[in-house]
Amino acid sequence: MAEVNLVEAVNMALARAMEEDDNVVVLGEDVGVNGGVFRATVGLLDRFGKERVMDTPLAESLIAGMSIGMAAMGLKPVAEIQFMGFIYPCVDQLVCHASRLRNRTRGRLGCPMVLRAPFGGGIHAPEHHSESTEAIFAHIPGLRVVIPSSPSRAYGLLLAAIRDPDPVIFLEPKRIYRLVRQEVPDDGTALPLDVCFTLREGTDLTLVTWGAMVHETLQAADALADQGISAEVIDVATVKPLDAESILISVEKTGRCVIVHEAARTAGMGAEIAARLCDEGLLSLMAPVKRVTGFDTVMPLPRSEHYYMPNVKRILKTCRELVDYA
Amino acid sequence: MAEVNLVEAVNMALARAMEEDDNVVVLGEDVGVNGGVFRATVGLLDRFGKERVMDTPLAESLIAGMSIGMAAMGLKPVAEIQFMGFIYPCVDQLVCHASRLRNRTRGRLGCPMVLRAPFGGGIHAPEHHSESTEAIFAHIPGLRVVIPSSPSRAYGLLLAAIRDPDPVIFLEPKRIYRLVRQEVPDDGTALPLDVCFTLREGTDLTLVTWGAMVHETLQAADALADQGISAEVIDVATVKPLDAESILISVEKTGRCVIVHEAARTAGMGAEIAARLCDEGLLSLMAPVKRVTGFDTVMPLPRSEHYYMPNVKRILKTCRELVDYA
Amino acid sequence: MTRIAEFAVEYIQFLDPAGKPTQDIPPHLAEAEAITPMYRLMALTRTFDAKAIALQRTGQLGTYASSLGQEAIGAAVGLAMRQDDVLVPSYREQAAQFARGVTLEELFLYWSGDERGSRYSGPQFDFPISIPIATQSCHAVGAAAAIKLRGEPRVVVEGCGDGATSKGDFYESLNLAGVWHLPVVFVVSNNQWAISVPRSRQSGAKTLAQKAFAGGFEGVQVDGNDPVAVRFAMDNALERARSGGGPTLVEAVTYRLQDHTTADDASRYRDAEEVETAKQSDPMIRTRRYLESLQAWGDEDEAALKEECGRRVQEAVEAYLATPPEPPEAMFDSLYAELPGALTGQRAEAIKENSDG
Amino acid sequence: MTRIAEFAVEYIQFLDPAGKPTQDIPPHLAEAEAITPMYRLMALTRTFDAKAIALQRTGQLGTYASSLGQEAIGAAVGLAMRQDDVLVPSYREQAAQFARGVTLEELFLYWSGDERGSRYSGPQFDFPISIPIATQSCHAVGAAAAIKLRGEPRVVVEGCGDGATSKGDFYESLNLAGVWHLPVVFVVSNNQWAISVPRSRQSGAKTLAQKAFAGGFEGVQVDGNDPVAVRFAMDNALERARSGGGPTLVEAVTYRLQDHTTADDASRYRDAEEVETAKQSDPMIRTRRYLESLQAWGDEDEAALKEECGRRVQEAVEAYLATPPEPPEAMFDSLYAELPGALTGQRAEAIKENSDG
Ligand SMILES: Cc1ncc(C[n+]2csc(CCOP(=O)(O)OP(=O)(O)O)c2C)c(N)n1
Ligand SMILES: Cc1ncc(C[n+]2csc(CCOP(=O)(O)OP(=O)(O)O)c2C)c(N)n1
Ligand SMILES: [Mg+2]
Ligand SMILES: [Mg+2]
Repeated sequence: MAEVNLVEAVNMALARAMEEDDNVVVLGEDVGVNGGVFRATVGLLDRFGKERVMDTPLAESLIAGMSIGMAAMGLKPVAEIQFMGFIYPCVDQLVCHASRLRNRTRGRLGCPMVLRAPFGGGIHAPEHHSESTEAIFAHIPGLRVVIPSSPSRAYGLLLAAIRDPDPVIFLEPKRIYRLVRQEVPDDGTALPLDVCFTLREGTDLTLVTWGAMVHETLQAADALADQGISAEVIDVATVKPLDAESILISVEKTGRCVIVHEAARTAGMGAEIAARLCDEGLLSLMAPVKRVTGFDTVMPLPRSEHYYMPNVKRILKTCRELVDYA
Repeated sequence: MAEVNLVEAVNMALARAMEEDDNVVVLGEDVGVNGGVFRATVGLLDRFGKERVMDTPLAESLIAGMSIGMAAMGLKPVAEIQFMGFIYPCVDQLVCHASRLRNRTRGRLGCPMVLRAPFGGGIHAPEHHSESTEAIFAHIPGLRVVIPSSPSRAYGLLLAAIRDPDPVIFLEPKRIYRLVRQEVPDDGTALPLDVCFTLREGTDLTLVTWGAMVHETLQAADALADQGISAEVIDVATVKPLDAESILISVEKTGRCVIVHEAARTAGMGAEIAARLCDEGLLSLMAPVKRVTGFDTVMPLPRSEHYYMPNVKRILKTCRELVDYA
Repeated sequence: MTRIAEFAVEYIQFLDPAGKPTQDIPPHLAEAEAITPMYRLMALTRTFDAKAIALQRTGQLGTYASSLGQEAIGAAVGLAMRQDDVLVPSYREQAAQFARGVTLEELFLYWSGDERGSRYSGPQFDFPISIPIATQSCHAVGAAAAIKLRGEPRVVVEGCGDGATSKGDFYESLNLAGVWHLPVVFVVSNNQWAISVPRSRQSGAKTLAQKAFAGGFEGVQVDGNDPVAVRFAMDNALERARSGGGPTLVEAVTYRLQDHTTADDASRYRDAEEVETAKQSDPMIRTRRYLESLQAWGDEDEAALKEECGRRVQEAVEAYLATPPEPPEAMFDSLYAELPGALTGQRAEAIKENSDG
Repeated sequence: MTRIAEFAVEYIQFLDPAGKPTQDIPPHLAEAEAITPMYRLMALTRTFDAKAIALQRTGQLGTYASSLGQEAIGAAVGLAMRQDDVLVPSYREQAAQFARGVTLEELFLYWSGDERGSRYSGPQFDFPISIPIATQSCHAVGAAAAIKLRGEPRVVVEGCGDGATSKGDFYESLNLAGVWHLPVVFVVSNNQWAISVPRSRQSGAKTLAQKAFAGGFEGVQVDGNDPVAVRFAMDNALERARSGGGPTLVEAVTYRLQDHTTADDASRYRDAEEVETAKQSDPMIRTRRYLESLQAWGDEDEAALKEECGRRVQEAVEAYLATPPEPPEAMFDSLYAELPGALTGQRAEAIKENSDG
């Protein structure tokens, strides 16, 4: 079994899904002969032909909207938006149609589509190539928003997303596309959507995160362990619908929670998690719920983006604050 | 001094702003001879001419994008999006440009535009005419999001929004467009952006809300008073940037907080407010922070929309829960 | 300077406002058998329309968008399509929807604000009414791409208004249809108004048909109040699409005789005179006159048709009014194929909060 | 059927790839005085370009989009404009930006990922580079509307690529420009590729110039590697716009000789042969040959120009490399005209978190 990195795992899941279901098609800008600007769709054109691997014109609203049309007709389109910074023209089709088609027709028509987009900063890319706005999509009823943080979760979650009968926004943390390699059996096993993954058990503090920040968070947990602090690390993975239950149970045990995300703080997903804790978990809280996040600023261009990104140092500092909290 | 309702106050502010600054222009679908589908722009065409009151083609991305172009050239466009349900094609231009132009050019070009849109449910309108997705915009750094809840605040806040040198999303709660009349002096006095308004002082509980829900919330506060419970009512008004300070101070006093909004619960602005309380205000909390909101469902069509809308009964029930909290 | 590309827009009309042929009608469209079904459908739609407005005025229906004066387009389009073709409609295509098998009761339910009105018992793959202007164009080309991928002899027909032609989605879809050679027909009901914005302020293009050139295919303009012209253009366009010839744009020129919707008051922005003039071009008049000229229609037929339409509409109204609203949990039950665990609590909350207890 | 509208696209070329006139050049464009400034600007741009790629390869610049082979368009467009006209550029219009007075150092800063690279010391109302494809079209028509409102004799020039013509924003802007008769020129640099998608898969339209017909105005196609043709078309279009004649779309046919950006590897998707063929049409070659044929350019001029370009670029590189990065709080300081109170805490936090202490 070969070891694969995250983007290769995405590719593997796409190939698997296309292999097992003729209705699965891939579309987007440069997904064909170029294999995607990050190579996520590489090889698919040769293997499945240009009928099923479609380079579209440069038009994101169209990509979302035509996927809806395809999905309603029984295909399972997996569309790529080249970078999350170019996903905004899709918002209209996603809010007004993808998320509503089943409900609007009381189940007559479904919308089994996946919209994939690489997201997140830290790779010194041009403007608009470093966005993290998952919270916008998490606010929209009827959508699922899924974010893998490792090769195996990328494989299992993407398969689940493609098989799911409803629309899924699948956001891929491109900073860690090639960070680690893992043995991922290509056996078609999907992972459950709608549940968090506990990556590390702990008793003193719960760290909640997703996407690329999982890595900094795990590093922070290691460093905390060296200081004798036992941190539980939860990868939310599916930010919509949110499995608040798992987080509540963890914080019931630890009494402390730090949420880490790259996105801007205000009205980010961290707020929702904190709000759930502040409602259903208040009595277990031994310290304030803190968020280590991007600032409420435009993500700076590459020369200054490191000022914006949450890092291990910031996570650790916040954890210490909570542990030291009266 | 005439008494005006909320939509008339909007109209008054528009006329005032156009009167005092030649750079102010109004544009949108049906804003000219028709005076807007809700009559917010009525009379402006006659008074200021078709150069400054422009019916655009039916194209929302264009309306946002051309406003940016106008604003960069020194005009102060006030664009109307006919209903918030049709604002999504603007998201791209707002996220990628309006919110960034000043920052991107390090102050060389500004973007003094206002995008107005009626929003919210409860008026038995067709699909997409009852949306409340302020949280999406509140997540975007560089924007302001302002929501009036009375004729006088509509007048004062809209004037402030138009005079503001940065982009403002101005959301008008159409359910209360004609609910009450108030004496509003047309004296050009703006209200401050970025601060909450305390509409009612109280000691037992803080009710935080905005838009049309201010009215149900005030009714709930009345009913609570009858029960001997003193509720403070805060109208957030500017949901971005959020004046969390005022809310924190209030909850420090009351120890209890209920947030009321029409929008879907998950990742709504209520979450952000709860998160701030759970971080900076934890020690003052004598009970969980509760949200009375729309459900995480698509807003139902008119026959069932009342199932979705928060109402006085739900607010009261939640308030009682908190007051009775151990 | 070298001329490297040339384009032209043709205009098609067979029946003038008085129902007199302006040119030879192709035999298969000239006969009463071809015309009568369209006429009957137009009459049914008009009856439905009048009833819908009456219901709205008396608080028994929600906001309603009348298709008065535009019925020829829907009738011709709907009847030109095959059953397994796919209609992707806007909100003003009642006649086409009826032709497709959407029931009167379903459309009453829809306009009352009830999701069940879009759970068509008839055409299973027809799209529900799209309210956000032109967004449905993208669905149409997506559906057409699915059909093409599967090699099926089906065609997608998208309907929209003149205002819709200003939207990016409309154009992005034209462009895709052109470059992918998709089996789709775009039918633009140019009724001269987008609420209060007249056609002349909507686009500087002389015709809306020429928008097709931007997508690299043919556009044609027809008299949209002449069902024969619409049917002729549709037959051609559908045949072309079905046989792999790619997309066509059909601009059907008509006039919105009513307010934009029951929430609108068109007298604010347009002259009564213009409306009166437009009434002379009413598609029902010319169609009846033509049928009469064929000796294929008379007062008795008309009376019987009136009676039948009235009865069908009345039955549908009764069935609609007798349909109890859905329970509160309905807003959860079709949101996802299966309700996510995260929402079970809210579903219970909704039931509880909306119970009388 | 009646023909109700006709359209045609013309193609303009004055210099063939060898620099030989293919038709009479209008006198004011035929002379060396008209050509030399364009040639010099093209050379400067090409020198900048080569340096930018070298810097990127050695980790001293961020991702960079080369304009190799497309310099004639920018040079002709930029020099045709008046100072108080407004340029609304995409990311591949270096020559036009230089012509406008954007400095080499600013563009190096920009491509290094530094916001100060868009705080142009020169053209105060020119728009910064737009990365999201075609979004800038809307800004262009908005700016043009502002100019028209004020009755100023200024013109807005929007630049974009062939891929951009597929986007809704592009079309919505064309449509507005047409119906409002705006003083704007849309310049489409059709370099045959949108990353890996060839022009033929981008649109079924035979020319991109004909997209203008959807907006109701003229489109013209020019040889984009012929600076005289581009200049001629631009002079006409600018004059038309300035004198109230409304918009024009200029499709400039060229070829992207380099990878899409330094992050791309074009050999994955296009034949080396195609690129080699395209090199024969290099705009620099034909311009130089033509100047030589006028006896207006020789080896010495060329050597002096090379030296000058090299020196200017080197000076700019040094100034750029000597520019220290901004402090962390810069991300707050131009976000709003005045920092909202709600953000003062975060600003302090950012300074603290990014300090060494
Ligand atoms: C995207 C969008 N913007 C605005 C509206 C509000 N609106 C509803 S109908 C309409 C005019 C549509 O005109 P047209 O396309 O000509 O269709 P018609 O109503 O004339 O049939 C507008 C602006 C909408 N439904 N969708
Ligand atoms: C809206 C949007 N979608 C996708 C991208 C990613 N992208 C950058 S350049 C490009 C191709 C642009 O092609 P074209 O318009 O022909 O311009 P060129 O690069 O050839 O000059 C794409 C897809 C983007 N920048 N913006
Ligand atoms: Mg219309
Ligand atoms: Mg290109």
